[in-house]
Amino acid sequence: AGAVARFEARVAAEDKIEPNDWMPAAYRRTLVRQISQHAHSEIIGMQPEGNWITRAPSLRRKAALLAKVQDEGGHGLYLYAAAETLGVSREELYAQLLSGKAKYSSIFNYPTLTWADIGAIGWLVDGAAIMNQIPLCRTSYGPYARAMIRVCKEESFHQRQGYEIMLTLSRGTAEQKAMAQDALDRWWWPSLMMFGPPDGESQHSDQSMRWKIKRFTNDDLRQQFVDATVPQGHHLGLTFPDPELRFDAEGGHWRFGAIDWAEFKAVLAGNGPCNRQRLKTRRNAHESGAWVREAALAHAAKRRARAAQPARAAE
Amino acid sequence: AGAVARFEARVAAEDKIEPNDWMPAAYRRTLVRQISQHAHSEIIGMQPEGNWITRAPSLRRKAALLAKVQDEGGHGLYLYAAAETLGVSREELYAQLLSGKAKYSSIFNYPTLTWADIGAIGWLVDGAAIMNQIPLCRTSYGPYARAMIRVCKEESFHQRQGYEIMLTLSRGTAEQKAMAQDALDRWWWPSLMMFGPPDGESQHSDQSMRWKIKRFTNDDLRQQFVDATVPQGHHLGLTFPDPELRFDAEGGHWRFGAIDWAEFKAVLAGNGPCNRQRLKTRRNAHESGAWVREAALAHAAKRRARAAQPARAAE
Amino acid sequence: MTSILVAQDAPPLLLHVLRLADTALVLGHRLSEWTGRAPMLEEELALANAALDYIGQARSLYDYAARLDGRGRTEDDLAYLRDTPDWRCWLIAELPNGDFAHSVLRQFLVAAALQPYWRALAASRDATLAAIAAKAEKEAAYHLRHAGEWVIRLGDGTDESHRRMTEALEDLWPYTGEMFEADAVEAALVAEGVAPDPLALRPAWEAMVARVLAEATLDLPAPCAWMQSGGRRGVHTEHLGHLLAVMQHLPRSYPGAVW
Amino acid sequence: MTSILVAQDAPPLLLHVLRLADTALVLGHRLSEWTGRAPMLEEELALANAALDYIGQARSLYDYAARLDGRGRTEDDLAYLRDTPDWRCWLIAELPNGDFAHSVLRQFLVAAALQPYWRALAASRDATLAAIAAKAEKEAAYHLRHAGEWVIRLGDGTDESHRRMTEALEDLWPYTGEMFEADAVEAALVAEGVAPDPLALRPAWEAMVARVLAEATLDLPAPCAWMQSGGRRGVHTEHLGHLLAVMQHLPRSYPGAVW
Repeated sequence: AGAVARFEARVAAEDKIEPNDWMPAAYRRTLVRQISQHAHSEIIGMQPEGNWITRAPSLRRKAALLAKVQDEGGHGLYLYAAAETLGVSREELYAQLLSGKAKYSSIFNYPTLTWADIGAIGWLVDGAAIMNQIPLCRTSYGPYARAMIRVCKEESFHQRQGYEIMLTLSRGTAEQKAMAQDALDRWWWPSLMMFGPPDGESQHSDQSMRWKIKRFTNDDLRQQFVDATVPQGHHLGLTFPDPELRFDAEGGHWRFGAIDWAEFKAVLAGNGPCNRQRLKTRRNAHESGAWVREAALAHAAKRRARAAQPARAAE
Repeated sequence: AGAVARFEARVAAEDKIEPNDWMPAAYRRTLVRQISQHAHSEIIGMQPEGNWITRAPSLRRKAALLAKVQDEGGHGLYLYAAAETLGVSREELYAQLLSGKAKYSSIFNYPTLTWADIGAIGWLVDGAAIMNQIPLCRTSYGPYARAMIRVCKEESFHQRQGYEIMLTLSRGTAEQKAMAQDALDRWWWPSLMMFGPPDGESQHSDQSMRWKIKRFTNDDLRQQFVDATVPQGHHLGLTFPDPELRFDAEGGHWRFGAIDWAEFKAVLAGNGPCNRQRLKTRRNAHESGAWVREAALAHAAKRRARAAQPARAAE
Repeated sequence: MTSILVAQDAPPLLLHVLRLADTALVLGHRLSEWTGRAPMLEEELALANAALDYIGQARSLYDYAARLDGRGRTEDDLAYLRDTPDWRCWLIAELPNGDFAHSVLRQFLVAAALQPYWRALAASRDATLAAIAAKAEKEAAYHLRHAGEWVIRLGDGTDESHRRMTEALEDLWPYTGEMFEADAVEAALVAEGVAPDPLALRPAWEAMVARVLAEATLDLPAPCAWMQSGGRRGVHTEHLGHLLAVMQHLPRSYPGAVW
Repeated sequence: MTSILVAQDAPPLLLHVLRLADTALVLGHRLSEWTGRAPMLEEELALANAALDYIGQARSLYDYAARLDGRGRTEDDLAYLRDTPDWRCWLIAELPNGDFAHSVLRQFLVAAALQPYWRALAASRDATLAAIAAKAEKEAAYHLRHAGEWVIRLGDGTDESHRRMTEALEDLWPYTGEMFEADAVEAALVAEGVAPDPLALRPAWEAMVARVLAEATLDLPAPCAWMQSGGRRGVHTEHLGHLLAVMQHLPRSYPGAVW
């Protein structure tokens, strides 16, 4: 109990908890779950955007998109590394993803249907992710906080890129404008769902707030996102697919309509448009690459054996 | 020896030899080789044209091309059936194709690079095939002759279709004309090679002529093809890629330049642009379909067993 | 501006004909992709045959749609110059072929819905649609029989084929619900006696599927499972765009050319 | 008329820059197709890195080609508005990825040719080309090292990986001869000191390949085997057309739009 009190005091004092420090089992568990889910989301998140790499409409966009998807893979890698400091192996975590046991952000179970979706993902999905992640740069667990600082820097670059795509489209031909509007129509509500269930229904919130893993509630972050994003959409000349959206001058907030939580739950339960496809793609890659990983191990073993040989001979 | 004499007399009298008739072993061997090579050519020949089914530029062309490729498969099937009347199984013949032991027409080892190639194949390749095959409608072996009658009828329809594609392109935009010319440039010489090596070097010719398996020499057929085709090409407004091509008014023939037999031999030896690809495609299809064929057999066996069950119970 | 948009507020009949056409063409295109790749030659030809049936249906339907549209467009304009969001096919049609199990199962599940649909549509008050449907019904009946036999053969074949059919069923089942949805567009046509109510045809489909899956020793999935939907609203899978990129390449590259 | 043709009788320098650009872009495109499909995450990122290098090289080269062309075309016009016969890449670049063995072996065989080529080209009398080459040489050196390590690892790994590498070597070898061909276009540039003679660089390539294959316990194919060729004349494999259909779909569908 003394350890718990000391731990909580450190957290309260905004001290960073480091891998070798004592921490409550539940803290460790929560972090492993959250960090690995975040890592999985980066990895699965490569797919919807990856879907447009071969069809990007200019060389500049092609290079930028490929670099962005590559960044996401990189984020996945250092988030796995952060999780590993808590005593789980990346293989274990990755196996949980492939088996469907671990979750990842539901937003990546929606399909990318036009080039405008690449803009919308950058603008809205990365925008929402940043809103979630900026507070995590100050989260109580050191390795996680440091990983998030790097992630956030790159994400905000991606977000600007996405907005710039939307801007180009909304200043383009009638067809391009229609494409941009259609993308906003499809991505707006799922982006709002990215902040998770309403505060009343959120399972892990209270303790996470106390442990400073989390610093704002889901609803707070969602409102921040809406407030930041709606003026950007208006600047694009686009209409949000929400007839109830209006500015509340008194509160200083954009008020929005009711979220379809039935859809949120269905997608979370595995019934989104692309859940099966996303996991299958990664499973197929993993299975059809098994011979490569085995060969790499076999070769490394041969090398070690050869390196040991002359040494023994010299004995 | 009496049997041989009687056989040869029947052939000389233009009698058809039928499956149950006596025939020299060499006659049988020659026919099996020739018919199965022809069947293989139809099957492999589906690939270069099949390559454009998904990219055919209009629904009418798409349907016509798919139907044509399907016809080729059908030709393959009844040619295999004709070969089977000579006491070999289709499985055996097909295995020879997949192993690379059996030959097929080298023309199908060239790639189809633009839509005009579909026109050029119909016009030139089917045109050359018909030239080769019309005499085969009167070949001495009955089942082969009857199969060829059906094949020839469909091929001449394909040939007209191909010419019509070339005509449309050569009456089209500058780019379409260039496409048609480029296709003629690439397919002309390989089409001439379809008639096989010059008479002096042809291995099987003499005996095949005597047995009325063959009725014209390679060079004769080649000349007939050139004479028929050059005016068609001129009607299209295209130029043949042969600076020596000229009309010999005295002989009444179009004289053409020297054929590059080194290329012919290289392609025949397996080094054409697509030899490996063509066989791999068929091998992959065969291998990845093994489970289907096994399942069909297993199911049929189950059915038979079930059908036998009540009969036995009733005994 | 080369993209030919048929607005969502076009007349219901035009929209509906286009939906039927899009599903037929996309299915035909997918089946045609089997050319050169089938497990046996006879099946390769059978798949090509079915592809030709679907492409033929699509042509009749696009031709009718173009006439209903009345702005001088052709069947090819409708097939080759519309981008993904303007397509109205069922999602199940656009899924990649997968292995032979996936392909014959899709062929079966779709034909089991289309055959009764065409039969009912053959009684449409719209004479053109009725004539197209009468012909398509015969084709669908053949597809249904042929594919159904394969479902049984592979379901009740080897362990491997049973496993593959089970996986195919899991993959495809969520896309079957969409075949029985009717939105306002369709409701209007149902009210006028121009089109049958797809929901009314569902029991026949369920009975057929239950019978064949039982004979194939495959478990019938829960019919009320979560279903995918969106094709009728232009919200597709990620696969359609790739299919269209290939299919439309030539007409898109040489605008105005005649082939 | 949207197809941008660079006639075969264009200035040799323009043609040559375009050839280098086409090979770089097509290779970059192929590598980018691995995204989401690689055997391990680290390699997926490494492949994407190489893809980015190639696409970057292509952009510099197209940009230079567009300036040499002098008719107001952009890098994107050259990449997105030319049809198959106008492309000038090596055939080896356009072959489908195949399995990981095929992809790393291609990466190795090509980098082993490109690295000495870029190094020699960095001494070109053409300052722009020399600058592009100097940068590309560093990238190629890294690709060569990375892919070479994989060739060794997989060749001298398991029986399965050895078998796959052997098959990849048989498949790709016939496409290596083309990398050392020099036609009249190139000869003209060699004479002027603008480009190196690829044939002179062949011994270095052969030595590198022999060394790595030996360490990989793979048999060196006969160097004088029959070779495929045609990319420099616009006579390609059947694969390039499919790649371009996908790559060019958007700019072809929306002519004149800015993205």
